[in-house]
Amino acid sequence: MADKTKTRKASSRPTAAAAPPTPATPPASIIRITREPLDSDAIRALEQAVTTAGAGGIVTFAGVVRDNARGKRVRSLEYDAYPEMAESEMARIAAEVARRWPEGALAMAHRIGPLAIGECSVVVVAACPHRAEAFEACRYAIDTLKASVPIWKKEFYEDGEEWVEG
Amino acid sequence: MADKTKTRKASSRPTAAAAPPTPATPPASIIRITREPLDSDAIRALEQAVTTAGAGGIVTFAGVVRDNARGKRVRSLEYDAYPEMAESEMARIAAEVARRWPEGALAMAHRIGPLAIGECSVVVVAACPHRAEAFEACRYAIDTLKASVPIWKKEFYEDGEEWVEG
Amino acid sequence: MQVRIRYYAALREAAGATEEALDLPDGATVAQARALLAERQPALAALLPACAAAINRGYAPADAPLSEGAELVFIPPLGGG
Amino acid sequence: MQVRIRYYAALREAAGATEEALDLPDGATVAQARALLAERQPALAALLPACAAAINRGYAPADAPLSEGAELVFIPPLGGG
Repeated sequence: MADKTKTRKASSRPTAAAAPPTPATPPASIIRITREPLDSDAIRALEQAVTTAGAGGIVTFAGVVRDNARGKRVRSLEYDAYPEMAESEMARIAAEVARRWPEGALAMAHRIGPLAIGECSVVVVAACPHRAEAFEACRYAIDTLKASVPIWKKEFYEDGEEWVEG
Repeated sequence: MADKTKTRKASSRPTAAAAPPTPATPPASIIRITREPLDSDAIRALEQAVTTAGAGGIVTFAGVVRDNARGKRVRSLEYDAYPEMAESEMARIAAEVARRWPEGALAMAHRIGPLAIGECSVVVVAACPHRAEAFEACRYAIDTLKASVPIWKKEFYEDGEEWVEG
Repeated sequence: MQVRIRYYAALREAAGATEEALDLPDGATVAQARALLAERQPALAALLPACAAAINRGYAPADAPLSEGAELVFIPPLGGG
Repeated sequence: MQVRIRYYAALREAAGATEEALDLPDGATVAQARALLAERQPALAALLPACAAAINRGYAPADAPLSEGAELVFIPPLGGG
């Protein structure tokens, strides 16, 4: 934006080349509670949706279903959500990210329903001009999501099942 | 691993189902200096290569060529590297990550040669059992890469070019 | 007055229902609703103390008053992520 | 003794070469090699003070001694990432 104020000479350059840098206005945040798989294509689509020409650092967190927890072998998971409130809490997180990192853009998606080992349960993407902000915004968003968004996890074991915290 | 010591009853369960959780041994680190694009497929391949069944958090940092820097409009970039030393410095980073986060796995790739705006110059993926470690390992690796790996960047502007730091 | 209670996760399984209507005295608080539910549904009594509460999709403290038609949800310990 | 100097980035462009052989007295240090190069190649003189140095692909301090056949690289300020 800095050279927007410079005097621009008449020139034969194409208009696009003489334009100032892309404005820093990021795209709107993306928030999603979904029963569809968060597979490679879905993650890539979220990343592309928040990436502008001014984004120099993109940090993606993917939470993946592990085959063990607290020493138990986990066979599969099920996530449940209070969807209307989950989305409003995620919107609150996105608003705080927009306030703290105004040049950043954020995407958050959480899958619900049954999940197999190795599948992705949650994705957070933060795209910012610089990497420090992208790391901080991504970390803030996933930490806050875990602390405040009404989503629950049931683990299925060899010999039982349990709703677990964390 | 905790239930490895439990007495195991004779059972008709298939062997695979009765096995203990996947060992935490992560795959070897991946280190790459390349002239090929670090596109979606390349990034996904790096992520998959470091993801084991025990990995619960995967953090990916992608550095993307911005259209502006220090108030100047950037048209394109060129990266140069001292490749043998760059790879040995990256191996040093990977060894330190393995020491500090022994259950983690790391992939680092840096592209060299000419790059266009919006293309990815560097990718770091850290896969760990828990998210805090994955964030920390990824951040450590990219910060240290920028501080110690002999790679250089030339920016091309409307009206000139310059090797720039950072 | 009547509020709508929706159940999720462990509470849904314990209640054997996804929602119910609960009659309460005018001006009853979250704490009063919680106590009444625990008394009427012993299956919930063990779970409710660990739960937070939300009124109309926002977290609410124990002393928050309910109003006619409010949506009240008890929130078991979270497991998202 | 002779060392092999390789040039990268701004140094490569200033030197107009990717590498050269440099004759030095036995036991010469990185600092001595740097001073000799700056004297012989004025185009490098302005760049070398900001450079780190590497011997055989590892960072080396200014007083590190060189040996016959060593690979010496001056490292301009980094730009990776």
